Amino acid sequence: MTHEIIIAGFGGQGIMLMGQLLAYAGMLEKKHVSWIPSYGPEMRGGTANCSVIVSDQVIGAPIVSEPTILIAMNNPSLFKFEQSVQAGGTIIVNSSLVSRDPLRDDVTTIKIPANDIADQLGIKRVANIVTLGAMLKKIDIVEKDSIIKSLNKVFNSKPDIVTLNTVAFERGQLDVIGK
Amino acid sequence: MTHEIIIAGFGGQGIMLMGQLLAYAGMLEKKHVSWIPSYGPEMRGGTANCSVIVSDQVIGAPIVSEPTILIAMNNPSLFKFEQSVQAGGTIIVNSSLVSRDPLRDDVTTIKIPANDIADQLGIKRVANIVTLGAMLKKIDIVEKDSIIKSLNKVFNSKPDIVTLNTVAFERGQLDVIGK
Amino acid sequence: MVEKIFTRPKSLTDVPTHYCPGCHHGLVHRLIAEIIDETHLQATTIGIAPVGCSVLAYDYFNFDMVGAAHGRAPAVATGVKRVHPENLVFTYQGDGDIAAIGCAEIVHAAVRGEKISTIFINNAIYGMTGGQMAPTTLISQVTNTTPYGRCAEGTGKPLRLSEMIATIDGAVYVARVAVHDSIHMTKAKQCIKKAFDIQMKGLGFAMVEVLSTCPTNWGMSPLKAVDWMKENMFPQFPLGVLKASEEVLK
Amino acid sequence: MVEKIFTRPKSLTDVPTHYCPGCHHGLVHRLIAEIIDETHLQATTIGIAPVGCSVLAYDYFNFDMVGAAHGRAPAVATGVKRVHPENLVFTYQGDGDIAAIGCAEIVHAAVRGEKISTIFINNAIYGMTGGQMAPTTLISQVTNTTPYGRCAEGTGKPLRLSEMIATIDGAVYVARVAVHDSIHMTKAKQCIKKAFDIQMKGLGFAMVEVLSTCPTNWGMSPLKAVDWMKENMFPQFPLGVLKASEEVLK
Amino acid sequence: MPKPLFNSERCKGCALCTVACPKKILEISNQFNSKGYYPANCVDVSKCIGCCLCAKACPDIAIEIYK
Amino acid sequence: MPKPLFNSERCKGCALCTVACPKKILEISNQFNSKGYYPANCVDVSKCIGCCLCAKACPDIAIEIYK
Amino acid sequence: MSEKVLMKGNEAIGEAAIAAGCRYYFGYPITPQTELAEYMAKRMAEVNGVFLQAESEVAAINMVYGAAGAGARTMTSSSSPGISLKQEGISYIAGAELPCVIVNISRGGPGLGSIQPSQADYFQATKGGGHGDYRNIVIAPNSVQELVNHTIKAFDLADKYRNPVMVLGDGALGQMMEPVLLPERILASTPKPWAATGLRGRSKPNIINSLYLIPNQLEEHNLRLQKKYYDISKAEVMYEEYNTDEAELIIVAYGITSRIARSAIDKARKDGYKVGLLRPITLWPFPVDIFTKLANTAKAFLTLELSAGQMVEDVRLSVNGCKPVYFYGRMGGMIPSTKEIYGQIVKYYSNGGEQ
Amino acid sequence: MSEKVLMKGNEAIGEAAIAAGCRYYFGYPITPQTELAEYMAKRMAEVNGVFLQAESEVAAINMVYGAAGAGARTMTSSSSPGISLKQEGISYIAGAELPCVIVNISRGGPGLGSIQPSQADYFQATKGGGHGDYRNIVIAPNSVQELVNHTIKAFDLADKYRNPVMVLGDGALGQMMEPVLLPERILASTPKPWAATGLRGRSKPNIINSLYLIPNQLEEHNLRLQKKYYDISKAEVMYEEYNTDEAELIIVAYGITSRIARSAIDKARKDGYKVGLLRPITLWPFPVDIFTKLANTAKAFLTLELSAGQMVEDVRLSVNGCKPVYFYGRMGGMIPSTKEIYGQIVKYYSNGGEQ
Ligand SMILES: Cc1ncc(C[n+]2csc(CCOP(=O)(O)OP(=O)(O)O)c2C)c(N)n1
Ligand SMILES: Cc1ncc(C[n+]2csc(CCOP(=O)(O)OP(=O)(O)O)c2C)c(N)n1
Ligand code: SF4
Ligand code: SF4
Ligand code: SF4
Ligand code: SF4
Ligand code: SF4
Ligand code: SF4
Ligand SMILES: [Mg+2]
Ligand SMILES: [Mg+2]
Repeated sequence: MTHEIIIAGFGGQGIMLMGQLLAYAGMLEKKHVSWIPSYGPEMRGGTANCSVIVSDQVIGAPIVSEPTILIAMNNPSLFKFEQSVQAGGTIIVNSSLVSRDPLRDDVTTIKIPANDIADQLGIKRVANIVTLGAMLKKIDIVEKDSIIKSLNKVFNSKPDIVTLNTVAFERGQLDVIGK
Repeated sequence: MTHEIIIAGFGGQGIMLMGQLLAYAGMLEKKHVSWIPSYGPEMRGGTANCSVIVSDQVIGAPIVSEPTILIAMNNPSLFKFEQSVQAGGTIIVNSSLVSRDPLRDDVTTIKIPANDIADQLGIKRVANIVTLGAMLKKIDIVEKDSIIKSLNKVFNSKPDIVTLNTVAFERGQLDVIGK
Repeated sequence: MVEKIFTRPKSLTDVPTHYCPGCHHGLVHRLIAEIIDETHLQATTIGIAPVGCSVLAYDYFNFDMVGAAHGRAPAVATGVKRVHPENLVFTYQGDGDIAAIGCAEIVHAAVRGEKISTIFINNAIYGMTGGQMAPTTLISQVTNTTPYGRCAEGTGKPLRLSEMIATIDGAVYVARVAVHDSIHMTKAKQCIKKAFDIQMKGLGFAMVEVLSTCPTNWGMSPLKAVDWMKENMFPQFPLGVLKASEEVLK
Repeated sequence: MVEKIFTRPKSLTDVPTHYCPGCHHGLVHRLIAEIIDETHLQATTIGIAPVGCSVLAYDYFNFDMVGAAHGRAPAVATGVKRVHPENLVFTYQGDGDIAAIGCAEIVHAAVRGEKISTIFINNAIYGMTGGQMAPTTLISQVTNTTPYGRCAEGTGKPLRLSEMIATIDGAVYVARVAVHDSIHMTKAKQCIKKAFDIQMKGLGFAMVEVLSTCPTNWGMSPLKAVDWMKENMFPQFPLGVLKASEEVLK
Repeated sequence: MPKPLFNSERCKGCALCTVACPKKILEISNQFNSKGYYPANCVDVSKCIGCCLCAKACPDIAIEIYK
Repeated sequence: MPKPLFNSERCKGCALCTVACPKKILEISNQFNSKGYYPANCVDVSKCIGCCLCAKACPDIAIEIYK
Repeated sequence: MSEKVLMKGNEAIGEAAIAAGCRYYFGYPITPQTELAEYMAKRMAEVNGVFLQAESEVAAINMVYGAAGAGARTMTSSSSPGISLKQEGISYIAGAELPCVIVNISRGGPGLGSIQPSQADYFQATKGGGHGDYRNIVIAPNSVQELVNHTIKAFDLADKYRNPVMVLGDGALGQMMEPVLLPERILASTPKPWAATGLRGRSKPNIINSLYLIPNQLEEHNLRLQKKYYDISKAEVMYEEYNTDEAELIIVAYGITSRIARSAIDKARKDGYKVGLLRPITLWPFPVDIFTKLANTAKAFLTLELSAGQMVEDVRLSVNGCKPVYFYGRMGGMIPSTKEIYGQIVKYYSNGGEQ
Repeated sequence: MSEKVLMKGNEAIGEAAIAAGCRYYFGYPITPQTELAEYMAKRMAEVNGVFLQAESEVAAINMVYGAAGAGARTMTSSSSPGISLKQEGISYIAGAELPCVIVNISRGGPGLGSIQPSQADYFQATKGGGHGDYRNIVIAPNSVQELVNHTIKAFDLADKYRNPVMVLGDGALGQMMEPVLLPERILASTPKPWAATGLRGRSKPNIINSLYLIPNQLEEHNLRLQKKYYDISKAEVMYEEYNTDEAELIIVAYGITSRIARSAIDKARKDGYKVGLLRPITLWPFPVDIFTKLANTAKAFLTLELSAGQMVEDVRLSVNGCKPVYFYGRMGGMIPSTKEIYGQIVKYYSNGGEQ
């Protein structure tokens, strides 16, 4: 199985971190993984996206142009990448910020009001982890455990932050809508 | 017939001019000619030399390494180039400054006390033209007329200087020793 | 009757810029464009864009533009100006572009008294490449290549390029300005106008340094960035006309 | 008893140089070698030769030498010095090398306060390549690339590099000297010694400019060349210590 | 009546105009535009004196002033 | 008795020593050396005061001074 | 560290260099290699090394020249336009026979081009972008792990042959993260008796230099260099074969492109196409011999590059007319998809073995 | 002027450039091309042109970029190390499609090398010493007269294709004097509506630039460039054949070396050896087709260069394995004598047609 994922949103939404956590978790599960940011001119002007591949096969190019999964954290991201998703793929939509449903009828849509949940949790920054939780509830890419381990790695085992993110992850898994 | 000539001496002896006059004269006679200075590190430290080829055939490389004719205007020049002269070739020696005869017995030697003659003429600078006269008396490379024409070109038809050099040239033809 | 009393100058194209929110590049672009409008030079101006965040300046200025290699704008401007001596030719360069890689080119444009004008945007950092040390980066300032803060030992103290250029005879006018409020902006506009005027009169080389913010790479809000600039950059880079030679004062 | 009271310093090899008669390069070589002998630094010195008439300096100095690309001696010296911070590392550069092509490298060695010393031979011309204009060439001076005499219009006025470098914080000591007579030579030696001393104390970047003759390309005898230098170069390039920062004076 | 006209699609929400306005009538809205920026707007046009300071402070020429 | 020793093969005849000598006892000879230069020499060693000014003026270290 | 970590290519190069004993880094920011400089800025301070942001790429390469001449393991890195600026310096380093590592994380050209991945600096890297007859050893890794391994190897080869070694990557390799096993700390201790260190008791000065004014001396020097290059070409060739046994069509690709080729080949093999991959790892010395060998069994070669066709010349030279050599390239930062390459394979077969 | 004059190669280039309407020269002294700069310093003042001694080669090439972008006929010149420094600029010029002429009077390398003649910058000139996929048109004259004719041609080609054109000579050609017929004054009047001149009534700004941030735009730009290069390769190839009919052995040589080859061939023909000369005049585009043709009739090729073997790769690519290609080279400023080349011919025959 090969998951080719594009994660896209504003700068500051923690897009890169989402991708890295996924890749890290995949690595912990001895899967083949790659992550690559878009480092193009889009950087300025506030948008950011990255490609993640998690696969049981050796990975070719790390840059994903036709994703099996798109995580759209805001409107422009959905508009930009929606058409490139493979038929039969999945679009995860941060419904707090994305104002309309995907137009494609050959893909599965998953919705999560990530910012609203994050606001409820009192930490705006964790909308990304909420979304990750939501996605992993619905799509079997990596185990929750691996994500928690990755959180520990990335946040250098700072228990507070890890706990917080774990909670966010779990809320995402709980509140996800779709499929 | 192809004359491959190296002219060598101190900087300031008018070595380059000698070569250019020869080439110019050859050109006026519709011969194939080339001139090239040595522009190596020898420049500093006072020595100078150039290669001239006058030929009735198209010229290959302009740089002469085995001359048919060597004009040695001073000791170091003779020492440096003597051995490279082709068997049967000619060495023209400025006997005012060169302290010994060439050691080669397979070449013709021509001597001219060019500086002494120039001193007698009262213009030290014309030792080069004296030598040119001497050589052309003995070796048929270009006509005297062509040299005079070349002098006119080079000295931009300044009659005084041309006359002076013409006199020097003729004295060289007169006083040459050898062959 | 409804009358527009403030709008986009003709010498700017009507496209959104790629600059980050609050970046001063946009302000300086506008000032230049206003001056060119006011002096009716749009048809005779050739701007030289650098490599830096303002690399796309040729998309924003509404007159002929030449994109130079990183640091080489003064050389490119020289080539352009020699061909079109009657035109207004200016370079627009960041601090990395002008003070690091392009140091020889700006010095020698000044030495030759090249009749060009240089607008030098000093934001104490490499913006375009994501925030590395510039020659103008302040002591203790954290950048991606001075992760522990710039330390004089090893990297030296910030270069005051304008003061250095002012020692060169061919540089007839050197000024340092800022654009963070309307008073400073007025002064900045005067100085840039002066620089252009000097060029059109054929008096020599003129340079105006504009202290600017890079909120993104400084890691602060645009408003905080203005404060940081005032607090930290102004002492190191004093504002004012650093040099105006006699011909210029006449 | 016969005693040698003046002879070749150990830090010079016993070979004839390729320099033209009366060229000051030889004099400066000797001064440097004498200082290195006197301070017992022969075993710890690494010299950087430029491209210019002194390109073969590595044949003449009797210690480790690195030949740099044209203009890049300060960068090369930086690489060497960072690897061997305890060594004496100096660059020896002509005016074309340092002030034209190598302008950015010398400025930034100064900006970094690189702990190297630079001996800068200003003979107002490109010697090695046969006499072209240098940034230091005087107004009206005829060279092969200013056949009608250097004209400020188009080529600018001579660059006073030392004055320019002196504006940089990291340059703690900048002096201009000459070696045409014994008094000036003594002063020159003091200054170069000072520069080396500053380096060994780790105080920063120091540069000594030596006004020199190039009889060959100036087209005059060595003696005339000295007069020409005094008459024409001294006014444009005043001798003296241009900068000595506080640390240095202590 | 002077008034500022905001092009909220061009506005990047930098807030430089809000401090430049002597009348302090400009604020950052909490609705983001299509690029994700929270644009500035005028909360009390009637107080505007047409001084143009907001427009001059705007790096993106997102404000025009009408009189 | 101080005296200058000339290495005439190293001398390039620049004459800088001749003006440096306070005793004016150095002159350029009219015999050139193997490189074509006319080397300097001392015409009256007895007047030499061993001041070394000639040697210091020589770019080619063609002079050594003995005492 | 025997555990894999997830690391960016650019940073992995830095860590590998440090492991290889490099303590002197001189560079200048440029996308897409800047993270390497930034990583070094952080890490060199931790290992008591020198990170120096030069005023330009020209200065950086000459600092490397100085540090290498002084006997240190040293490196610089940049991307295409910056590497062009280093060409004089590289020629000097080759001429003076100084060991150093130069990393090119290349991007689209010509000119300012773009910051996206490209393989259009092949000629510059392998044929000498600088003047004169010289050769860089050029290594082209195709994964973050290989960036690590080959960076270390690069330092060893540099010292072994006193020669510049270029690690040629592209924006994708530099920017991507992959799991990587970092090596234990390696201590470099190649003695360098030729280095400029100060005499320190030695009687003969060491001179670092590339000037030979006398033609026959410069010719001798060049012959010595050529002899060295010959030795390297015999001893240091690296390549990888994948499914080449009995392959009819051999795809030739290096670096990032070789990964896409491999995926396409997997797919094609499943569909019954006899396709294999020959991946040059050293671009210079080029693995000529394996081409000669494979030219016996294969029917054709298809070279795949992110360029208008550069390595393909070396492929043609190696195959020497024995078999047809085809080319497929993308430019400007466009990266072909697996499907696209698969399409090229199918095209070859559907044209009856011709493109 | 219909009378021949004796002129130095370097100066002849300058006079030709002025005849071609070039009024903007930017350069920096370096042996053995300095006379060209010096000549321009004198002559440009006389023709109201601009001679500017830049602070460096880097500055010079960027001034050329500016002047060319502003619509002028412009040029620079240098020798090997200086040409290396220009590589970034050349790539920019190619990317922005600006017409200009670059003269390389090359010398021995690598590094500082020497100031003697060399042909070791062939790779740099023809394959792109700079980054990215681009091509210079490269013309290699072999006499002072050709320096004149081809310098003029270079300006025309540059304008015709909006492309940099390199005139590749060597120290010998630059320094030597030969009789030459100078052309009448030619007025260049190619309209350049794309140039940055100031709007002057035009409504759309002209932009000179090589940045294409969007990959497919940069790819399109590159495809456009490649199309242009293809057109040039079809239309602008120049070469000279000498005694190639029925030649068994074809010597391939360009520039100064071709003259020596010709002399050696004359001698060899007298002695009954069937030897001919194929002289590429454009090194890029390389005269591939004539090789294909001659490969039918000739038995072998012998490439002769003042290098370790650079053009020989293009010869091999052109001959594509049909016939053996041998190589003989000298380096470091050593120039083979006629006798030496004759010796190589005899060697070929005495080995029974093998080297
Ligand atoms: C030869 C070369 N080196 C490096 C770069 C990468 N680069 C692009 S912009 C830049 C620095 C920009 O900083 P600055 O000039 O201060 O402009 P800013 O972005 O801050 O306005 C660098 C290093 C390049 N494009 N070309
Ligand atoms: C890159 C490069 N450009 C140009 C040259 C040619 N060149 C050699 S020395 C020199 C100038 C020397 O002048 P200067 O530095 O003043 O030293 P001087 O000979 O006067 O002592 C030049 C231009 C070169 N070797 N390399
Ligand atoms: S990175 Fe800095 S300089 Fe560049 S656009 Fe953003 S704020 Fe402006
Ligand atoms: S050319 Fe000038 S600087 Fe060079 S050695 Fe001769 S006199 Fe000295
Ligand atoms: S014009 Fe003046 S008063 Fe009106 S909104 Fe703008 S700044 Fe405020
Ligand atoms: S200054 Fe301009 S961009 Fe910034 S908030 Fe105000 S209107 Fe928006
Ligand atoms: S030592 Fe003094 S007195 Fe004696 S020769 Fe030399 S300069 Fe003259
Ligand atoms: S100074 Fe030296 S080289 Fe000059 S003339 Fe005197 S001894 Fe000879
Ligand atoms: Mg900046
Ligand atoms: Mg000089």
